[in-house]
Amino acid sequence: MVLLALVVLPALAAVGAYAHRAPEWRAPWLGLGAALQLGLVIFAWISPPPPLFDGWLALDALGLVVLTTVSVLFAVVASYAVGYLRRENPRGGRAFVACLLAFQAGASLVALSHHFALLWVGLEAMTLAVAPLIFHRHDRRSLEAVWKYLVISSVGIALALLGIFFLATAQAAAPAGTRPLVLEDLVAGARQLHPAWLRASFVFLLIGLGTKMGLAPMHTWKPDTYGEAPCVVGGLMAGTLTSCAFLGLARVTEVSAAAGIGPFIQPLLLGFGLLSMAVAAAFIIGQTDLRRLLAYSSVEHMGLLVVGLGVGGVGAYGAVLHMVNNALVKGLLFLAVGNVLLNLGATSPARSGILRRAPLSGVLLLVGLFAVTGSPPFGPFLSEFAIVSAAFRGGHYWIAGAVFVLLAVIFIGIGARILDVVHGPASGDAPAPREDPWLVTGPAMLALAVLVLGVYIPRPLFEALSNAAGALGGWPP
Amino acid sequence: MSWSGIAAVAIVLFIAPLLPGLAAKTKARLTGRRGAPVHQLYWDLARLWRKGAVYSRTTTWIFRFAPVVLVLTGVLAALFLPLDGQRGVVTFSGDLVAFAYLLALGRFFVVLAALDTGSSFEGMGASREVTVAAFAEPALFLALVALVLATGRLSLTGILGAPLAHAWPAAAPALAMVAVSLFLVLLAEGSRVPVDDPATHLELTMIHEVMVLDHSGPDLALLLYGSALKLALVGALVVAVIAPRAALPPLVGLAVLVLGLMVVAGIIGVVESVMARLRLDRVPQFLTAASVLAALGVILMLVA
Amino acid sequence: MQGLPELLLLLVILTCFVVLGTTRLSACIRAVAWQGLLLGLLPLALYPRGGPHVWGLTAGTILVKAIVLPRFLRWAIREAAVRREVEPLVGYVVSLLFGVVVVAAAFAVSRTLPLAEPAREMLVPASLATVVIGLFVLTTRMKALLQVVGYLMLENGVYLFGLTHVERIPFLMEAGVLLDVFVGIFIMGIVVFHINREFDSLDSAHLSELTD
Amino acid sequence: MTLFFLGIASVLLGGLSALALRRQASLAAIAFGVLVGLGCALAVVPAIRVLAGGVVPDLRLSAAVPGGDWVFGVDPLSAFFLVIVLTVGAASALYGISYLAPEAEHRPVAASHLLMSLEIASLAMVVTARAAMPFLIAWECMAVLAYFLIVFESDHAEVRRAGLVYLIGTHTGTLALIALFAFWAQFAGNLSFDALAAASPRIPAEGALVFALGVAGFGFKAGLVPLHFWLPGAHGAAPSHVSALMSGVVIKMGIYGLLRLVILVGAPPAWWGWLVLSLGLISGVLGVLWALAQHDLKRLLAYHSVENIGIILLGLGIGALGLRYHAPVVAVLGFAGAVLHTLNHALFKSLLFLGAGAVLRATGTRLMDRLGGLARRMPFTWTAFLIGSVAIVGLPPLNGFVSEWVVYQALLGSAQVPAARAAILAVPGLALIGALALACFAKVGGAVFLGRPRSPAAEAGGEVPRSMLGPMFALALACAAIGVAPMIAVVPAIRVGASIGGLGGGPMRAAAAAVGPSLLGISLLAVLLVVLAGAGWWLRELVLRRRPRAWSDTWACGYAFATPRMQYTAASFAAPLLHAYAPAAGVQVERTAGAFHTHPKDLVLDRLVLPLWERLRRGAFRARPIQHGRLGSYLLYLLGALLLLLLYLAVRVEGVGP
Repeated sequence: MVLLALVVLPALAAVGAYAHRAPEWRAPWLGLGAALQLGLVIFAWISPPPPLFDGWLALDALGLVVLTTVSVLFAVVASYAVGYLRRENPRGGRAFVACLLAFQAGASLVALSHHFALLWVGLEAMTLAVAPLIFHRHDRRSLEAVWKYLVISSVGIALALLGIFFLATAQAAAPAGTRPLVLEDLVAGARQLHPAWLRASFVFLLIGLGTKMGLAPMHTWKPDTYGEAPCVVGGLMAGTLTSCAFLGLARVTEVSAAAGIGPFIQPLLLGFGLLSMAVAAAFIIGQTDLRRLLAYSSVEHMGLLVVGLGVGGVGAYGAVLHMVNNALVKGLLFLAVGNVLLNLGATSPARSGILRRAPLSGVLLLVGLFAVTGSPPFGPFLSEFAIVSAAFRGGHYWIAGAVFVLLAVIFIGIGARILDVVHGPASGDAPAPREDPWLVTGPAMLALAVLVLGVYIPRPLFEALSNAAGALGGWPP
Repeated sequence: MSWSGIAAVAIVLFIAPLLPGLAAKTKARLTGRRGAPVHQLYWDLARLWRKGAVYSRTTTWIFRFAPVVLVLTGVLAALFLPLDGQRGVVTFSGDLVAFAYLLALGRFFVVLAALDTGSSFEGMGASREVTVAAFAEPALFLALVALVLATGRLSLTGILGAPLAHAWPAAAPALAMVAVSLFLVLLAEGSRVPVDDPATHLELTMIHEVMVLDHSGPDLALLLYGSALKLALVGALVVAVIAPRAALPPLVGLAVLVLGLMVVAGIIGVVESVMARLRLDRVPQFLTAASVLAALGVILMLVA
Repeated sequence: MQGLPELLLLLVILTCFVVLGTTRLSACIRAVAWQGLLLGLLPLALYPRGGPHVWGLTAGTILVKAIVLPRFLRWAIREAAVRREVEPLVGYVVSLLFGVVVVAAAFAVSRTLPLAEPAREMLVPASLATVVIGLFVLTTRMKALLQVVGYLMLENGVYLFGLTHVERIPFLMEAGVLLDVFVGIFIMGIVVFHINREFDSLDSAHLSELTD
Repeated sequence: MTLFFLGIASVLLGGLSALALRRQASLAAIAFGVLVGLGCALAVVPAIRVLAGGVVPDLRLSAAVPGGDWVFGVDPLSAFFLVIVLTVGAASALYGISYLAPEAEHRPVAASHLLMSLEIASLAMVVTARAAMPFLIAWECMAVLAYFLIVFESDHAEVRRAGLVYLIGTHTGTLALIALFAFWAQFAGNLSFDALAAASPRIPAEGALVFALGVAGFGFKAGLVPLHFWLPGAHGAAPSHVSALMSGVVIKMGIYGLLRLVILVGAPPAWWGWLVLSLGLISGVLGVLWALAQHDLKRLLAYHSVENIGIILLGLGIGALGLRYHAPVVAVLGFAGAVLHTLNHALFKSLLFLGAGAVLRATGTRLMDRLGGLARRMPFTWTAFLIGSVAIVGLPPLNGFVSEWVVYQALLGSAQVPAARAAILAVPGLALIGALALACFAKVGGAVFLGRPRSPAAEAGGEVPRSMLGPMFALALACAAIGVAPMIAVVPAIRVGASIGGLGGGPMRAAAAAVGPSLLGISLLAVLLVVLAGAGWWLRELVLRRRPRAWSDTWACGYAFATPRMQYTAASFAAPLLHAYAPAAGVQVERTAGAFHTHPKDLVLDRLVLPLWERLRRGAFRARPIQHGRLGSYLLYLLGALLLLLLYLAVRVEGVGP
């Protein structure tokens, strides 16, 4: 029942938030949804819930990791949104809060569903729930952004659906009694899957889910969307949506690894990964718009994830861990940038000197900078280290070399911009306002989490990661 | 520490002022003049020593301290050379570095003293001095390295002692080149033609003389003596390379040294009478040539 | 050419060509509506004795794809005070030729992808062709509304392929997919409506402000 | 080890108290000074014990993240560098108190003090870490904290730029190190140094890749040419006590890393020894040459750091060669020379930077052509600075001579090693470096302290407070002590050198015996110099007491000596040498009717790195049209990717059957 509750409660909260017209009730609804879900997740850690609906809903290690990440991120975003709704109340905020909760419900569904079609439904639900959030300003730019987002990601998700049908077709020869499109049976009967159909389905799922993750060249919607959406939404998309899409890709990889078509998928993963990192690097250099910068950084990290899947071994462990770190860091960065925009005005062209006007947000931004560029002692360092050492171990010296070069270039690009924002000449001589605790606490929590994950990985988490890696055909370091 | 060694040091310290006089005399004779008496410098030093001193208001203690340091470093450097042909008064493995760096210490303070006056002329001289030194130093060390390779010793006493005598027949050409380059270094260190012209009277063309423009009285005396001593020491080095005297008894060795120094001074005189001073921006080429000679010697040793 | 399903599939492909070839928006919408109707009939043709599951599927499909969505789209352009021509990036003739090539390629590719039950073998090429032609319309037509139409065709293609698994994928699933598609198109329509209001045209060429 | 961590804790506490008590400045200063000083004093104890031949047990924390336990330990190498870190760190921190005090109202001084203590702590962690993870963490903390220390005056654009260049350089280096360990990990069970060392024989090509990456990664930190390009700007822009720490200690971590690498992997391949040797020679000569070209006092000192890193690398290279060619004494002397010069350079270079800071405080300018005549106004600063200058030029009777002499010994010793004889060619190079350094510091002393003031600012300059002179003279005293009694430093250095080569007590004793008498000689020489100089001075005074002494203007060859502007400028002083070495000197000469100017250009940064980056940028901007905003083509990319993959599918479909 826990599993069902995980999906249904946020959905109900969404309905409640939409039905309840009183503005002062929005924050409570949001908080309620987030808190309930977080509580359920903790409960799920303590006592693993049994599968539901003949295995359609189940919670394995990978799902648990994703679920935990997204619900933590959502809790933080919710707390931030409270302060945010005070500052600029996006058109009453009723639809806003409702969509946030609906989005979260979709995310939980993706994390829990072991039935591919169900997973697809969840992803589509998330995709659609975000659209109004992007469009909340109702101006031309956000209109354009949401249009591109809708069309491109709908096309992607449609192709993913086709891929899922292919998967079902590949399963056609399976013995009677196997549940179609259910992960466990697919993995169990992987050797009987029709290789041609399996490959075809992998190709379509890679394109489709890649579009949602934002792998180059399907990433084009990302900068526009992140650039226009409010930072709360941006953080949620860069953290949750990408993680869920990655989860989908990881599921297919599970099946493919079990079916032994690794040699077929590895070049695809490595190619898309490196291409994404390269494109991201090219667009990060000289990027002035902070949110677009973060968008391209997200593209880069998606590429890194896929490279991790591609090199396999410890790389799989690294990829899963990096998914967690990336979600937290992206949330942190988007919220910190949100504070920058609130403090220095979203319109002023040359934003800088945040460290003088809003020291806490400035420090948070700095933490985000060094975390996102994979510097020790922050979490992403460990995961990137795992990925590159796996690349070396697998003999992909050139891959590793390329990754390092791109990381260096990307660091220059991001560092130059962010440091300029942090301690350039303070623009706007108006006395800095007190920093709203609602707007600082959440990101601070994320910063703390990222730091802790860099120096201490709790035992249960490590086991969960190891099992996830094992399912992906890899192993822990 | 042998008595002959100490005596040798004393003698060199004493005859040092003779060498510039000898050079000048030779030059005068060759150019058909009579020239100043050989012991002229002794008289000059004595007179200066008895004089008082005039100081620039710009100067500080450095200005007055430098002459002492110059002489002192010269004297201490003399202790390392095996002047009697046997062994230096003080000698240890690697003392050749100490020898060179002592001379450098003296130079450093003299240059600072020159800059202490704030005069553009002495600044100019200082600048030229360090430039010349920067080119002379590698040549000197290349020569020393060649000797180290030839003898396998690391102390001046060692590389100028018996092993050198044995090395000559084997590596005559290399050692000859080394000797020549050392002589060129001597011309530079002693600020002689063609690097510098002690006899000129135009400040713009001087190097060493213009540096000590502001010193007077005993200070000037110390400076003049110090530079003469430096000339003598490098000269002794040249003599020791050309004529290793480890086999000879100390007194004979000492005599050979004195004789050799005279000859060297004479040669300097000859050079000065046949050559003109180089343009200052040609000096680097000249000293680089010295380095190249020594380097060739080293390479010969290495391939041998 | 044996049996009803093949005939229906052929008609589906023809509707694709109509969309490629016609010059008027309303005609495109009508074509897509027809396509929806055909898609609705296909399950019945494929699984004559499929039971309530198949009936429900047919009903839902026809309701959503043949009636509601086309009406909705028509409403969108009736609101829009715009010229009703397609104004394609790629000319009609070329588009049609492309369609032919795609269909041929689809048949060729689907040979390498054998189905479990050969009776349905024409489903694969038909769906592939519809998908690719839908993508083509999406990329080459500048009118936002036509891009919606293209997306609808794409979805139809996917749905076609889904029909190979009617008995394996339970009804709930189908319903979910159908619902998602419906909501997706609906939101798109709303955005189109807004685009109209903002720019007084459905021309998505206006939407190219966000660049690097 | 507990004592060590106690000391570090006290240092950190000092930093925190500086931040906590920032309202009461004087109290904060006292708390910071006392706690940091005490902490350093405590933490240095175990290091001294180890250098005296004792043993300190390791501390091992059970693994919290993958990669094995976190181990901390103090072996001779760590101990030696620990001494450097703590002495120079304490001096810089204490100096910083009153150096930063005038800025208190408009800049975050307390934060800077906190950063300083954190920096000292992370430096100590770097040299004690015994596993890759804590090492990398401490390394990056050191690098990033240093960045924030540098950009203290972030309101100046050039400071921000210098900081950014530094950060880019150091992060690139860190990436190389991460690559190093990531590559190494595949051969080892875990990432503790013991495991890595055990795995080193399994590295292909006798660890070629590891050593290459090591030179790249640690080279960036050490600032060897051509990886030095971040260094002059950063050292120039930072507050002076930070420059002292950076130049004295932080860049030395690169040296530490290389030596640690030799310890872990064992005898490096021959090419590596030759590579390091030649890099040392290049860095030494070019560093001092470029220093000559500078007009900014602190940039000049920064380039001298490059030069001295070169000298250190000469020792390191000959040590590696000695190790490879089984000449233990040469190896020990080479490594000993390297670490000893590291210590000495840390002492006199931080002394010089603190002196430069004093000048900056007194006059407000770092441009040498605006200074002059400070010897009268700041006699104590001048004395300390002069001691530092003599030391850095490597002249007796100070410590610089001792370490350069040891390096000379190692290089000359290679004459006995047939395979490494060519290394002796580095000797004249080292001599050239020395001569150029002499020229450079004659220029500095002359332009800054001697002659007459060249600007009102220089006229106004007065002596700095005792609290700033104290650290300077402490460092000067250390320089003199090592110069007069070399054994106190050389013997531990030889112990360290032996430990680096993994050589036993035998070679260590042999090396000690080889240099023992010479050390006595050097010490005797130093004593004679000091005593006789004093005696000579006294004698001279005695003589002159009975002579008439007059004071007048400087003799100007008949002209009246008009203005200070007629003095020789630093630019003109260096001109002949730079002219002789053009184009390697990298100066743009500008002659006008009334003036002669030289504009220093960094051959690597200005001629290579920045143009390359500019090209990269332009290339990146050429890719911008991809994101031109039209939905149609975005979908086309998607379609293209799909078709490409389908093609791949078609190609790969046969082959693997069901």
